[in-house]
Amino acid sequence: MTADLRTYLAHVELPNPILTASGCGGTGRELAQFSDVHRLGAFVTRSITMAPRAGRPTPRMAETPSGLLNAVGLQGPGVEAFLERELPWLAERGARTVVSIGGGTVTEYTALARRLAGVSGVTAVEVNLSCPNVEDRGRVFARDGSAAAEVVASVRAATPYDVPVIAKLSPDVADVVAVARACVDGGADALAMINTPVGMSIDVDSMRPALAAGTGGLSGPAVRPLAVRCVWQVHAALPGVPIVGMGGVTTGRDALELVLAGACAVAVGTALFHDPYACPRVLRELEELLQARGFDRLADVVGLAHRPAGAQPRTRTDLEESSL
Amino acid sequence: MTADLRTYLAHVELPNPILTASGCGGTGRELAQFSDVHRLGAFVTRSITMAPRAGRPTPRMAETPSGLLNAVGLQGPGVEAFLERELPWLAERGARTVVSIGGGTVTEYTALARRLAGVSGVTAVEVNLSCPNVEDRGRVFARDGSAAAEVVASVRAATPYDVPVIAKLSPDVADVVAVARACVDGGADALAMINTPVGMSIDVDSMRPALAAGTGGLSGPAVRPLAVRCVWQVHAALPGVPIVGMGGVTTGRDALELVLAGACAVAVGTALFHDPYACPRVLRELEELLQARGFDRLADVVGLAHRPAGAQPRTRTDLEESSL
Amino acid sequence: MSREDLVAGSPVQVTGTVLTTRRVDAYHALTVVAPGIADRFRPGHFVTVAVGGRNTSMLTRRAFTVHDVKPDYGGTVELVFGVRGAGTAWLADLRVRDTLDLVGPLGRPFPLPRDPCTCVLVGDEHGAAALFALGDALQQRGCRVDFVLGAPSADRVFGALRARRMGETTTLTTEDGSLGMRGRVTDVLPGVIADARADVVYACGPMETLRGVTAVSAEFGIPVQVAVEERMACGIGVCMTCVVPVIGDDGVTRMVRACADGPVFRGERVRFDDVGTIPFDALGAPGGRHA
Amino acid sequence: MSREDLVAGSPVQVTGTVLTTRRVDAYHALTVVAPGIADRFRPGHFVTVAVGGRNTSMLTRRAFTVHDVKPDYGGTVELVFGVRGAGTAWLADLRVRDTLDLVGPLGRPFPLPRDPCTCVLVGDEHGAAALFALGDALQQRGCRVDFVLGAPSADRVFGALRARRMGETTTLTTEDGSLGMRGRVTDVLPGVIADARADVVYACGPMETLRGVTAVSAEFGIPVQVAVEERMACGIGVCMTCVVPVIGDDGVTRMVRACADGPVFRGERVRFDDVGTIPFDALGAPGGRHA
Ligand SMILES: Cc1cc2nc3c(=O)[nH]c(=O)nc-3n(C[C@H](O)[C@H](O)[C@H](O)COP(=O)(O)OP(=O)(O)OC[C@H]3O[C@@H](n4cnc5c(N)ncnc54)[C@H](O)[C@@H]3O)c2cc1C
Ligand SMILES: Cc1cc2nc3c(=O)[nH]c(=O)nc-3n(C[C@H](O)[C@H](O)[C@H](O)COP(=O)(O)OP(=O)(O)OC[C@H]3O[C@@H](n4cnc5c(N)ncnc54)[C@H](O)[C@@H]3O)c2cc1C
Ligand SMILES: Cc1cc2nc3c(=O)[nH]c(=O)nc-3n(C[C@H](O)[C@H](O)[C@H](O)COP(=O)(O)O)c2cc1C
Ligand SMILES: Cc1cc2nc3c(=O)[nH]c(=O)nc-3n(C[C@H](O)[C@H](O)[C@H](O)COP(=O)(O)O)c2cc1C
Ligand code: FES
Ligand code: FES
Repeated sequence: MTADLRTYLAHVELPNPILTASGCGGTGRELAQFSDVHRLGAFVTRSITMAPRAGRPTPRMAETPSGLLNAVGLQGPGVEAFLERELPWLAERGARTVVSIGGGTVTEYTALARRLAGVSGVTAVEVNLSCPNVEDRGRVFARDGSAAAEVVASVRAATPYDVPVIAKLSPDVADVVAVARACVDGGADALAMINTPVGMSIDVDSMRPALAAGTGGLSGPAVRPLAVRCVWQVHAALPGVPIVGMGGVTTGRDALELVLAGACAVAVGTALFHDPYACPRVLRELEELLQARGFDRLADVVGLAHRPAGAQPRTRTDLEESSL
Repeated sequence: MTADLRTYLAHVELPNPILTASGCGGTGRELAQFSDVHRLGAFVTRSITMAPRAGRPTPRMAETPSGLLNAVGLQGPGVEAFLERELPWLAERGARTVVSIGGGTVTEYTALARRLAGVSGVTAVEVNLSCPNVEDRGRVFARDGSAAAEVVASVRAATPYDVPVIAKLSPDVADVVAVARACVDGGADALAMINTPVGMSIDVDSMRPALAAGTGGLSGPAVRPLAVRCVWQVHAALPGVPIVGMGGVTTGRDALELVLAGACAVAVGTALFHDPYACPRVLRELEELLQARGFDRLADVVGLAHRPAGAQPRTRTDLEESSL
Repeated sequence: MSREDLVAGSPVQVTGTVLTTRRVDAYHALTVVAPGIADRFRPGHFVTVAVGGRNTSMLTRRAFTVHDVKPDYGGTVELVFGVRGAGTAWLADLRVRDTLDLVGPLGRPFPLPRDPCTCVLVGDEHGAAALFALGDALQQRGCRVDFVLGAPSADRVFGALRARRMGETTTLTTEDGSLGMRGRVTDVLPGVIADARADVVYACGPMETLRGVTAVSAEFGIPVQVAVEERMACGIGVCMTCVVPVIGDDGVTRMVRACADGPVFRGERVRFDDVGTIPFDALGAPGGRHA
Repeated sequence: MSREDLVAGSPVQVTGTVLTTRRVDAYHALTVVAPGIADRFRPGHFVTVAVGGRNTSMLTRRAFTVHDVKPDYGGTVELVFGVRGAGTAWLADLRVRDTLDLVGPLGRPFPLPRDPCTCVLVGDEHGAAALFALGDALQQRGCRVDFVLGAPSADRVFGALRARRMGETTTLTTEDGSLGMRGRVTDVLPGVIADARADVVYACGPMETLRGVTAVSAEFGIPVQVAVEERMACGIGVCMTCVVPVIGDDGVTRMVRACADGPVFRGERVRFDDVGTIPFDALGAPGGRHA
C-alpha cells in the first residue's frame, strides 16, 4: 500500500506535499545533481526581483545552536535572466515551479506579477512579504497587515486566475493571525509560513557582529517551535486556507508535526544544506509515518492535532467524506 | 588582576552582572544547595502574582532542538506567602532580590507594586509584561506599547523612587524598539529582554500538542539569536538605558555576546536546569574572557560591538572616562 | 552557605567515568563512578544525566532512578533504562571509559518503617529498578520483603532473578503471559498482600499502575508509598514543570514538584485521577480557593 | 535525471568509516573510506562533512580540501585540518571505525596545463593540503613542480617533507622564523618564480595570502590559480552565502559562489581588495549597473 500524498494549493494539485523552501534550492540544477526536481511536490525559487541584485557582503552566514543565520540579501540575476535561463530548465524537467517574488514597493511586486503572468511553467506565485518597504522607512511588509494585504491584492490582480497566489508570512509580529487574515482578505489563495525571524550573532573574538549585515534571518530546527505555533494558530483561525508550513524541517517527523498543526504542504530549507537528499528522504519518512499510523491519505492528517482533547483520531470511514 | 565586574541597574550597584532569569531559580533555596545566592549579581524571583496560582496542567515542558518549551503558567503561592516565606530567606542570606511581578490587569500590577513598596530586601521590581491582559481579550501586554507603558507607569508610580523598575519585554512583536521606548517613556529605569517567544510542539505519536496548554514559551540557546538582536536594536536606539540581557545563555561566551550587544547585566535561565552551577560558572568564564581581551572593567565592553566597523576597540585610556 | 542548607542528601554534580555497560533483556545498565552521589544515596533517590555530549541539541537532563550503589572506586551508581527516545538512545551507545555528567542524589527517598514489618514491593517495567536497594534497606531493618514485578512482556520484567533471591515471595506478571501470571501487577497484588499479611506497600511504575496499587492498598487499609514519574526539565526543584496534585496534611490540594517534594509520596495523597489537570479545588486553581 | 546532469564530477553523499587518524604537528589527518568520492576526485576538489553526530546542535557541514585519495577499500579520502572551533574539535576526537558523513567531491578542480611547464605551488597553513595531489597530477603531465609552504610557526607548516620529496625545490617560511625563512610565502615567492622561471602559480591559503600571491604573479606576468575559502552554509551551490567578487570573461564583476563556481579561480579575476564588500560596480550592486 502506498499512501495518497496528493495535496492542493487552492485548485492546483501537487503529487506530494514536499517543497523546497525559497532561497534554499538554488536554481534547481544544483539539487538535480542529487535527485530529480520533478519528484518534488514543487520547486520553489529563491525570491526573484525585477533587477539583478548582488545581495549583501560576506560573511553572510553564521551558525547558531540548531540554527543558521543568513543575510544573503536576495542575490539573484533579476526576473529577465530568471525567465530566460532558469524557469525553462525547470519546465523542461517537468518540475512544478512556485516562483517567489520580492520587491521594495507595491509597484515592484505588481510589475513582477505582470511579468510572470501567462509565462508557462509558473505553477504558483509566492509573495515574499519579508522585504523592507522602501516607502515606509524600510518597515517589512509582513509586519503590517495592511501593507501585506496591499501587496497581495495587487499581485492577485495581476496574476491569471488559475495561478494561485501564496502569501509568505513572517513570525516577527505580535499577531500572525491578523496578518494572515489580512492577506487572505487581500486575495491570497494560500499562505506560507514561516519566513526567518530576525536574529543576530556576535563574534566574541572579533567583538563584532558575525554577519556583515549585522542582523540576519534565523532558520533551522531552532525555529521549528515558532513555525508549528504559527501554522497552528493560522489553521485554527482560517481552517479553509491551504498552508505551506516550513521552519526547521529535517525529518519526516518534523514534516508530520507541521501537517498535524495544519499545513497541507511542507517546505524544506536549511536541511538541504546539510543533506542534499533531504526532500525525497523527508517525503519517504512522512509516508512511512502515515502508514504506520494507519492513514492512507495525507489529507486526513492535515490539522489533526486540533481535534478536541480525548477525541479519537477520525476513523477511516469519516475520512472518506472529508476533503482538504 | 581581577576585573571590575560591577554593574548598575539605574543607580543600584550590583557586584557582578550575572542574574538568575525569572522563573528559573525557584525560591533560591534550591540553587543554594549548589552555590551561594548572595554571590549572584542578583536573584530574580519567578513572577509573583497577587493570589496563589496553581498554574497550568502537565505536561508543562517539551524539549525542542537546542530549546525548551514551557507552560508553567506562573504557578506560585501569591504575594503574601512570598513575602512571608521566600523574600526573608533571600534577605537573610544577603541576596539582592529583584522581584518579578505578573498580573492580568493594570490594577493587579499596581497592587503588587504597592504591596512590595517599602518592603526591605526588594532590590528592584521587574515587570513581566508577557502576561495576558484580561481586559483586552487576553492580548499580552508586551505586544502593545501603550498597554505595556501603562503598566510600567503605574508600577513606577507605586514603587519607591530608590527601587528601579525593570520592564521585561517579549520578542513576539513587530518592533521591539517601539515597545522598549514606550516602556522607558512610561518610567522604566531599565529593560530586561527577552522573555520567551510563543512556540509549540506536537507529539507525532499521540498526534496531539506536547504541552497540555498547547503553546508554551521557547527558551534556551535556540532563541539566543533573537535575544542578541533585541538587545542590539534596543541598545542602539536607547543607549542610555540599562539592559538585562537573557535568552539562551549557557556560557561566558554567550554572556559576553549579550554584553557586546549592549546588555549591562545578563540573566541565566534554562541553563540552570542543565547545570545548577551555571551562574557562578558563567561569571567566571565571562571574567576570564574579559581579561583575555585586555579589559579590566565590564563597563568598558557593554555595547562594544556597536562601534563603527574598522574602529579599534577603545583603548584603556578613553575607557577611563567612559561610564555606563 | 549556612549549615542548615547542607542537608545530608544535598546533591552534587559529578562527571563520572562509565565503568561497565550491560544489557539486561530490554534494558541497559550503566555503572558510573560517582563517589559524591553514592555516598549520599538513599533508596528512592534519582539522578539526572546530561545527554548528547558537547554541542548536543538536547538541553534537558534525563532522570533515572539509582538502581544500585557500590563502594568500588570510591563509589559507583548503577542506572537501568529502556531506550525511549534520542536521550536514552545516546546513553545506550555509551562505552566503558566514556564520561557521564550526573547530578544527584535527587528527590526524597522512601521512608523506612521504624519497626520490622512485612513489605510488598511492586515494580512495573523499569520501576522495578528502584526496589532492590529499598529491599536491602528494609531487610537490614528486619523487614520481610515480597516482590511483585510486571511488564507487558517477559523481556521487560526487570530484576526477576534478584527478586527471587531477596524476596520471601516473588510474583511476576506479564500482559502477554510470556512470564508469570497473565495480567498486571494490580491483578495479583491483593493475593500477595493477603498471603503475606503485608503491613505496607511500596510501588514504582507508570501513574496508572500507581493509581491501581494505591486503590488496592486502600482496600486493605495499609499504607502505600509510591514513586511517581512526571516530565522534568530540571530535577532540582526550580522549574515547576513536574507537578502533581497532592493533598497536604492540611487537606489542601497543591500542585507539588515530583522532583523535589517527591518522587515518593503517600499513595492516598496523590490525586491520580486528576494528574494532568489542575483540580478545581487545588490551591490557586483558576476560580478555585485562594489561601 | 537526464544524462547531461550526470557530469563526471557530480557529487555523492557517503557515510564512510574512519580508517586512520593521525596527528601531523598542529594538524589532524583523517582517512575515511568513501569510494564514490575517491573515484570522482580531481585535485582542488573539497568535501563537506557533518559534525557533532546525531542530535548535534551544529547544522552546517564543514568544508575540507581532499588531501589525498587512495584506492584501498574501494577508495579512501584523506582530510587534514586544524582545530578551530567546535566542529573541528569534534572531528579531532573521532576514532578509528567511527563513521563520518561526507558529501563530495565538490567545487571546480584546478585546471591543468596542456603541455609540460614549470609550476610553483604555494600553500599557506592548511592550504598546503591541497597541493600534493595537484603536484602529482602536474608531474604526471611532465611538469616541473616547486613548492613554497608557509605558516606562522614551524608546527603549522604542513607537508614540508613530502614537498621536499616531490618538488624540484621547496622553500619554507614561518613568521616566527622557527622553520625556513622568517616571513611569509609572498616574501620568498618572487625569488622562487625567478629561479624556476615558472610558467604558472597555484596557491591555497587565506585570502590575504592569495591576494599577495596574485600580485606577485601579475608582476611576473604569469597566470595564477587560487583556491579561495569563504564561509559556506551548503557547499553545493544552493545557499549563496559563500560569494566572492569575481570579474567574468565579459569584464563584469559578479558575486560568484566559492563552492560551486570555485573554489579555484584565476587569481587576477578575484577582486581581493573587495572581498567582504559588494563592489559598487558589481552586477546588481545597490545603485550599481543592472544588466
Ligand atoms: C524520577 C524519575 C526516575 C526515572 N527512572 C527511570 C529509570 O530508572 N529507568 C528508565 O528507563 N526510565 C526512568 N525514567 C524515565 C526517563 O527519565 C525517560 O525515559 C527519559 O527521560 C526519556 O528520555 P529520551 O530522550 O529517551 O526520550 P524523549 O521522549 O525523547 O525525551 C524528551 C523529553 O521528555 C522527557 N521525558 C520523556 N519521558 C519521560 C518520563 N517518563 N519521565 C520524565 N521525563 C520524561 C525527557 O527528559 C526529555 O526532556 C525516570 C523518570 C523520572 C522522572
Ligand atoms: C573549500 C574549503 C576548504 C577548506 N579546507 C580546509 C582544510 O583542508 N583544512 C582545514 O583545516 N580547514 C579547511 N577549511 C576551513 C574549515 O572549513 C574550517 O576550519 C571549519 O569549517 C571550522 O569549523 P569549526 O566548527 O571548527 O569552527 P567554527 O568557527 O566554530 O565554525 C562555525 C561556522 O563557520 C564556518 N567556518 C568557520 N571557518 C571557516 C572557514 N575558514 N571556511 C569556511 N567556513 C568556515 C563553519 O563551517 C561553521 O559553519 C576549508 C574551508 C573551505 C571553504
Ligand atoms: C540562505 C537562505 C536564503 C533564503 N532566501 C529566501 C528567499 O529568497 N525568499 C524567501 O521567501 N525566503 C527565503 N529564505 C527563508 C526560507 O525559505 C524559509 O522560510 C526559512 O529558512 C525557514 O525554513 P528552514 O528552517 O527549513 O530553512 C531563505 C532561507 C535561507 C536559510
Ligand atoms: C520554566 C520557565 C519559567 C519561567 N517563568 C518566568 C516567569 O515567571 N516570569 C518571567 O518573566 N519569565 C519567566 N521565564 C522566562 C525566563 O525568565 C527567560 O526570560 C527566558 O527563559 C529566556 O532565558 P533562557 O533562555 O536563559 O531561559 C521562564 C522561563 C522558563 C524556562
Ligand atoms: S523538574 Fe524542575 S521543579 Fe521538578
Ligand atoms: S556554500 Fe552555499 S552556495 Fe556556496
